[in-house]
Amino acid sequence: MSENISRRDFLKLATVGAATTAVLTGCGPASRYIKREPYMQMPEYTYNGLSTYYATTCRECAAGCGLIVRTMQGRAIKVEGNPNNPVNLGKTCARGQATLHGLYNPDRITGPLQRTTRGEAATEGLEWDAALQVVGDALNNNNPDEVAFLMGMAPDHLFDLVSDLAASIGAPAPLRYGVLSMFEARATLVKAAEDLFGQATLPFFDIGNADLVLSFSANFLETWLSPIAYTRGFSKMRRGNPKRRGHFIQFESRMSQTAAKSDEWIPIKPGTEGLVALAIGRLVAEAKGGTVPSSFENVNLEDIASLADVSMETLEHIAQLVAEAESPIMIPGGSALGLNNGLQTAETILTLNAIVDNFGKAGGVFFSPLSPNEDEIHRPASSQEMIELIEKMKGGGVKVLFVHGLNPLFELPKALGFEDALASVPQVISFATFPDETALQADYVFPDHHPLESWGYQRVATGAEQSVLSGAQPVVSPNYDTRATADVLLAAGQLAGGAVAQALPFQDEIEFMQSKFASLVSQVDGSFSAPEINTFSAYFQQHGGWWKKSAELAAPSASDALGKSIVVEQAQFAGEGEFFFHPFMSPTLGEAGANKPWLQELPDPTTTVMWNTWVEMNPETAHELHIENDDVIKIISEAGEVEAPVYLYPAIRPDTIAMPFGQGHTAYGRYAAGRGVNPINLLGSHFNEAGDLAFAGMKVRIEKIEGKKQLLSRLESRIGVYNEGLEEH
Amino acid sequence: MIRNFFEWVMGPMGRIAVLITALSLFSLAAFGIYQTQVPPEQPIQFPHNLHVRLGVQCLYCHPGALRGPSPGLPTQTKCWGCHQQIAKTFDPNFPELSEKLVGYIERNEPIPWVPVSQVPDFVHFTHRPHIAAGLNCENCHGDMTQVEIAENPQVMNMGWCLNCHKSRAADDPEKFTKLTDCGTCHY
Amino acid sequence: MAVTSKYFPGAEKGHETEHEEHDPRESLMYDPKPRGEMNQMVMESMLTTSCKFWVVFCMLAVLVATCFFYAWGYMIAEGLGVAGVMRPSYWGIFLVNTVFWIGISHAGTFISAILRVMKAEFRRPFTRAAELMTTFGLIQAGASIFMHLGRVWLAYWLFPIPNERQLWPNFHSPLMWDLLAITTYVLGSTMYLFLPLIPDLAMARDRSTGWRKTFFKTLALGFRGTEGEWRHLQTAMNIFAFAIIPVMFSVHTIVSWDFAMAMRPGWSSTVFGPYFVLGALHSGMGAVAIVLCLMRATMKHMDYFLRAEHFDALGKLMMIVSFAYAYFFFNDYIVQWYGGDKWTDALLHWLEEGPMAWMFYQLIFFNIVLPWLTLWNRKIRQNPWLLALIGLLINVGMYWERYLIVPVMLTINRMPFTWKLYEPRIEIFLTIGTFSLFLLFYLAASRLIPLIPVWEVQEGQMTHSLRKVGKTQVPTISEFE
Amino acid sequence: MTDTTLLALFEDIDPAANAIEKLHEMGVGDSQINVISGVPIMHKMLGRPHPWTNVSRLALGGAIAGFMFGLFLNFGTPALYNVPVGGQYRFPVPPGLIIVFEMTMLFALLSTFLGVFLDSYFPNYRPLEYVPEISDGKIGIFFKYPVDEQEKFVDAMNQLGAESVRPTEAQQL
Amino acid sequence: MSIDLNLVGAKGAIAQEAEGKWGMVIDQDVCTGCQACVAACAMENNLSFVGEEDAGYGRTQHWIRIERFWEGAYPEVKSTPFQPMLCQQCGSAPCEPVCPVFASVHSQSQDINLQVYNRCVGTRYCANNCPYQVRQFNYRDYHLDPIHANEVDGQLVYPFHNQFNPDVTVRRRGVMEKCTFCIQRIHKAEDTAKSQGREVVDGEMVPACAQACPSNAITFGRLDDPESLVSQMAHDERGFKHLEELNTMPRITYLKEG
Repeated sequence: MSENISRRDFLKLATVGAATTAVLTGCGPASRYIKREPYMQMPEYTYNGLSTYYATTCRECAAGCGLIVRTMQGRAIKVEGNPNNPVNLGKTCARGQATLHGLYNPDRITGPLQRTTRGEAATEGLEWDAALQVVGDALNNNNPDEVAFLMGMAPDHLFDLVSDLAASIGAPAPLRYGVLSMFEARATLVKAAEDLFGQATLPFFDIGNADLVLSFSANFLETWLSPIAYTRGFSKMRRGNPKRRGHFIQFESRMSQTAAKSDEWIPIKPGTEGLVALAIGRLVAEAKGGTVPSSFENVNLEDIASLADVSMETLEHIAQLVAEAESPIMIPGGSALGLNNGLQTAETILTLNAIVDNFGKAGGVFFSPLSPNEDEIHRPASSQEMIELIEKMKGGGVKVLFVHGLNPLFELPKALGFEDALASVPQVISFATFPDETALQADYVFPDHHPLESWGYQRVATGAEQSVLSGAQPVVSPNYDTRATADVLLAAGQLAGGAVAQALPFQDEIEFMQSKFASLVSQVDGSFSAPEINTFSAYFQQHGGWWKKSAELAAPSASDALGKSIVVEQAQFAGEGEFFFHPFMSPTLGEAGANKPWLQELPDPTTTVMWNTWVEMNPETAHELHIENDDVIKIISEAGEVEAPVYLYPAIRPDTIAMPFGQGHTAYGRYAAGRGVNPINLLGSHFNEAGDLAFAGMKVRIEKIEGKKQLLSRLESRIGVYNEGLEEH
Repeated sequence: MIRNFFEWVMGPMGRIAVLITALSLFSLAAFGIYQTQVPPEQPIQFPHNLHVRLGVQCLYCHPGALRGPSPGLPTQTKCWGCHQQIAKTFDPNFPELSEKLVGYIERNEPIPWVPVSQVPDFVHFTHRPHIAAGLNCENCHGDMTQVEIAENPQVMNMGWCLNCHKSRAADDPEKFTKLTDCGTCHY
Repeated sequence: MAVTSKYFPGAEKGHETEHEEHDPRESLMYDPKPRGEMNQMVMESMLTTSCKFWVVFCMLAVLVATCFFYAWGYMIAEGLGVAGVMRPSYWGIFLVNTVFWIGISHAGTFISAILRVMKAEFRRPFTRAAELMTTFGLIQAGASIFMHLGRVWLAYWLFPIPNERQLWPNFHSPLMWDLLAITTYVLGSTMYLFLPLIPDLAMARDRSTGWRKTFFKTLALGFRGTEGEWRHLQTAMNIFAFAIIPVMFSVHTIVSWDFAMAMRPGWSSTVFGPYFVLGALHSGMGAVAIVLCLMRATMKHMDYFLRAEHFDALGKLMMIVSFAYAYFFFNDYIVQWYGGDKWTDALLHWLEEGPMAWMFYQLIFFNIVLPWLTLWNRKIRQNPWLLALIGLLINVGMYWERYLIVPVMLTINRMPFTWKLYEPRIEIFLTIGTFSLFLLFYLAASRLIPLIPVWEVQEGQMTHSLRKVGKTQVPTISEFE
Repeated sequence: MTDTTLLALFEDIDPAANAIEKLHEMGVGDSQINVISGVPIMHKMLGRPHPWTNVSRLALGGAIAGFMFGLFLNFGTPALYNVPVGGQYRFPVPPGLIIVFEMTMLFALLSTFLGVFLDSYFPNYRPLEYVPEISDGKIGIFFKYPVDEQEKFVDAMNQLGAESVRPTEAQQL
Repeated sequence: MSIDLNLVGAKGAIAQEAEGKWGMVIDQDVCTGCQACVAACAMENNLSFVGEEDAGYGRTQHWIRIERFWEGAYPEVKSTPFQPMLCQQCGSAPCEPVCPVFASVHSQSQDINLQVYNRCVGTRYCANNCPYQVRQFNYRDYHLDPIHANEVDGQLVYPFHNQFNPDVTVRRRGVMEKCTFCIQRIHKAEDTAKSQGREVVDGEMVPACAQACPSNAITFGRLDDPESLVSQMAHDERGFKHLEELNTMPRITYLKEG
């Protein structure tokens, strides 16, 4: 304990870093410009000119990958994957790599702020003591029922703390939400599992050992659930077995990055995934010669083929592949579930797995193991549950709202009316690290540390074969006058006194964390065990978490699934207009990457566009409408309209247009603000049975804005790849 | 008039005048360049010779040289570790100690030392291999028993490095390639 | 003699027959004036300046200050980002200008060296004008190279100077050969400009007062015209005339190698050397035509020295060069075209149908079609303004040619993913800057040194005479040397 | 007996040639005579000895020096510090030809230019015997003569059609 | 009798002599084009980002870029396998001989090509001559652009500078740069190995891109050690090298799809 704290104090920034001098002395010796200021006291584990490595957890998304951060003289230099962490086994994605651009982002909030008028940048600073007082009062002086906590997707120690806090004062449990969970329709997946297997859980798809993968618009190579883990699986599926190369088929109306890796891309009509699954199911069952499950028996193949806009041959061909495959697997996900028939679709596809009977077999479907010290799955809130909160706020049922790790004004569709709801909340307290849209509307901003400056643990929802509790620790001392939200709440709780003080008798978050994994200390089947709690938490930080030694994957039973009867209607699409609207999560930016310049400069894998939002449109369609590249068009849905430049994308259905999510911030720092548009504002409030937003269920119409062009920055050549240089002449 | 001037310049006096102006300009430039090269005053007049004579090893204060690239400067705790035991430290007759050092310690400020021997950032110099190769500190940094304030005995430019590298690897062609390879220092 | 006679109207009976009674006195050599008078004319032409001259001069000075010095300084401070270079066109207009100006410079040497060696008499009045173009052109070329450098303040690393780093330049690099060749050429042609200038400076010294006197006196170095001085001078001039010709050819060949040595579609072509040399002469001749026309129009007494015969001869030269140029152009093109390498095909496709195709076709028209259509006609050849116009268009064509070779060809490489077309940015101003500087130099020179080598003209006139043969007077040349 | 210099100016080459012949007869040696003119005149025309020049030799010397320097640059410098570059030789011959050629030419030209300066004592701003008419194409003959025979020489020159005959002494040009 | 090809000047002979020291194998079958390598490279090597306009104009500083093309037309359209393109560390590199100041040279001890930033004067000939177009030029002092700075009591502070990797030179405007196979890591590994009196073992050190790659598409190691994973994969029947016909002897082998 003490050593933890002391280290935290020790990590001091050398005032003039070697790097800065490097810039200064760009040419020739310039010793006169340089001062070298030694440490007052050399921190332990630190040597001059040698790096120190700290294990922690990546919090760019909720997957919970383990990181090892290389630091030097108190500065974080480079992020690397933690080879021991079962989730990512030493690998990182681009967003993880760019974490440092968040840590050293010039737009960070440097201290607690009070805002006189919401929405205005003008603020006045205040001391942390005053801040604690504000939080304490907020907890005390309000009717517990009128206090609401809104948090990010990650199931981390802060969530546990807030849950306990809420429970102690009798406030409603905190809501976790993230636009990512909406785009991957997590609630739907869990619900489907619950309906079919009688157990609410996230299925785990063992792609690695499969030899045939049918993905129904699950973009598991991009952002879906646990991208690193599934990418590893994909790699294993393709090359892991020297004897055979796994075959991969993707059903999606637009060729996503994942689909681009598929051997066969079947651009079926949006909303017909479930039907296609039914058809395939029947064909497969017949081919296998067993009994055809009731739900699949009387399916009209021709109708489905015509509805889904695929040829019978294709269906039969795929069915044959499935029937012959040793270990085929079908994955539901993404836009297929983000429809009003999403739940049915999910269930159908899961049942399809039952038909090929791969439950519990290598290359089949399993239950994701629960994280240690977790009794049941805490999935993030579905959009519908958000609506309930919003309604409550609108009705004045919320007097004080705490927001942490979430930017609802950006991540929720305007149609859900969060903005108005927020306006009717008397006191909004944000713990944002960056000046995002929500922080701009908050009365108080009490900035949390950047993840790389803070302690914590995070439960891993899915991705690893064993149950994992990923650990986080500060790799550098805080750059600014920020404070860990957990500490703030604990201290405020003590100030508030009463129930809170008793429920949370901890002097800081580390004590709290230790109380949370007390149960693991002496467990023998873990990656390590320790005689007592302090040693345990030291190991915990050192290894970057605690996980079970061996895989423990429970298997659902096929019979339950096949027993269920499924009806799949055709999906309903909201709004009139000739185009299906297909919003998708930008693979490189993600939901919160827009303020990290290097993520902005990473070309989108499929279009190679940088620094902007684009609209993907099939060249033929565009040609008919006399639209060319970089023409700005207006996309109008029942919920709203946005303007964005067109990218003629050869691999998208002619009746579909697609837009990436990630840009379109109005605040959130110099690199994000005023860049691109936010497609989510085109979505109306329509939900599926599981309560997920039917984000893929919109129909839109477009208007060309005459004479308005906006040149998209592409990495790819317009001449070498598309011959545009020549077309023009 | 121009013409007269022209003839004057051509004359002996003129030539002398031209010579003088040229010289003065040149020396001015030289002085300017020199000015950019001299480091400013050190925050504390640290007497290396005294410390060395008292038997303090170089590596006691600059241990990094053994391990990696930079030898490092002693932390204040290290200075204080000895000096708080020494009466002289608090003797007003030694302002360097009693005022400056004590002052920094009390204000808990880092001492802004001015580096003496230093290579530009595009040269990636590492002490460890040089010491491993059997070089002593004084081979490059001069004999510290002779100097009050540390100073750089030679211009540390590429030629200087290269001469040593070449001479030490003259007999072994493989080593020679390695030691004269651009990529050994520049990347 | 044979070559000379082609350019020399008097010596060829053919001319007499093809157009009746062409009076030999039309030609400068048979229309002698006393030396004193010629001196007077030259001095006047140098000393009389209208206010128009000063207006133009000041405008150019302003242009140079802003577009050359300021723009360049800004670029050095900001980095080449303010220019248009990018992947894949890492080279831009700067090298276009370099090649262009070196090309211009070739005409001077060609006229004053080759024609001197060939004893082509019509060269005499305008050798110096041409030589000035060489020197000034090369100055612009050098400036353009340095503009092109990313870190121009370190340009001295390019020169073989012993240094503390114990490093020498890399003599494998075509750029290094280029540097040496251009240095040689600059120094050589400047000295070659100065040597024949000395006697004229002495002449000017004897005829001027005040600061000009000082100026000329300094430059004339105390030349009197003793037998010894003349002898040394003439020996030197002969050596120069012979030595500078191979240097001139080497320079532009090596410039072409900068491109030909690179392994890029369209560039690595063995015919580039002669092709570039001819291109250089082509633009150079055009430039000479422009300069002579302007001199004749703006300066006093020039109509005596610069006559129809000279433009006529120049026109013929231009036409011949244009033939040769066309030959090499086609030669280069068809080899590339026939080869059928996929990258080269893409490149030609890009040139002929890409956004810069207009340049490609203009180049063909201005450099080949236009001269062939017009220059066969004596009337056009003898009309200074028309000839100057053709020369101008040829230069436009040649500039396009270089533009196509450098940034436009660079667009196409073996990595189609990177193909992108280059857009000039600050280069445009810097180009204007170099042109202005060139003109500025020329204007200054026209007022500071005698543009007509009087003594050479007189020497020529002394060697030419009309001899009575039977009923007619036959122009005759007597060999002096 | 002290000598002084007399200058005879001539309009044309032939009388000048005759005058020189006459001077020879009158016992004035070639060394005593100096001809200056506004255009180069062949020594033969005036029956003068062939004037000596070192320019060509200097040029040759320069060429050799340049050749050596070229060799050094191309084959010497890599020996001083070998920096390997991909697929190239340490001592490349074909590029060497280029380097050597350029250096040879450069040095040859420089030394030629220098030669002119050395041979004719340029720059030379000392007072010299000169008349501005020379640059008008006139031909001037300086010759030294016994001071007591002045009028004899003057008459002779005038008979041969000299424009003017006058004693000169050096002046600022 | 045999003739020494090097003497008679067959360049191939020189290039053939060595397979190379360090090498890389990129499996396009599993590369998902996720850009992790690009980001990792940028973070490791102090690459500067250039902003929207310059990025669109072909001035991105990516040392490694991922290429993909399109085949056919909808619905049979297919994107070609993602193809990471980085410096191929040619054995006989076209970029090297053309540099007039020896800024682009071949490292004999590591057998890769180096770009010596501080020697570079910016003629950009190397970049023109690089058939793979993988050299990047510093058009501006991107990392010193004031828009990345905050003004703290009167002077500009660049928070991003804290992240600079001190093992890699920060390039100023006007110099060329390119992938170095993370030579700083190679040196570090060799230094540690030497200090422990042993050779660098296979996989002890990998460049940032290979380290990050989530699908393990990038393999790095010693080509001159036949036992090493990389030299075995390099002889896979799916293997090919880019623009081999130019005889540049690239050190990177690509494994094609299927």
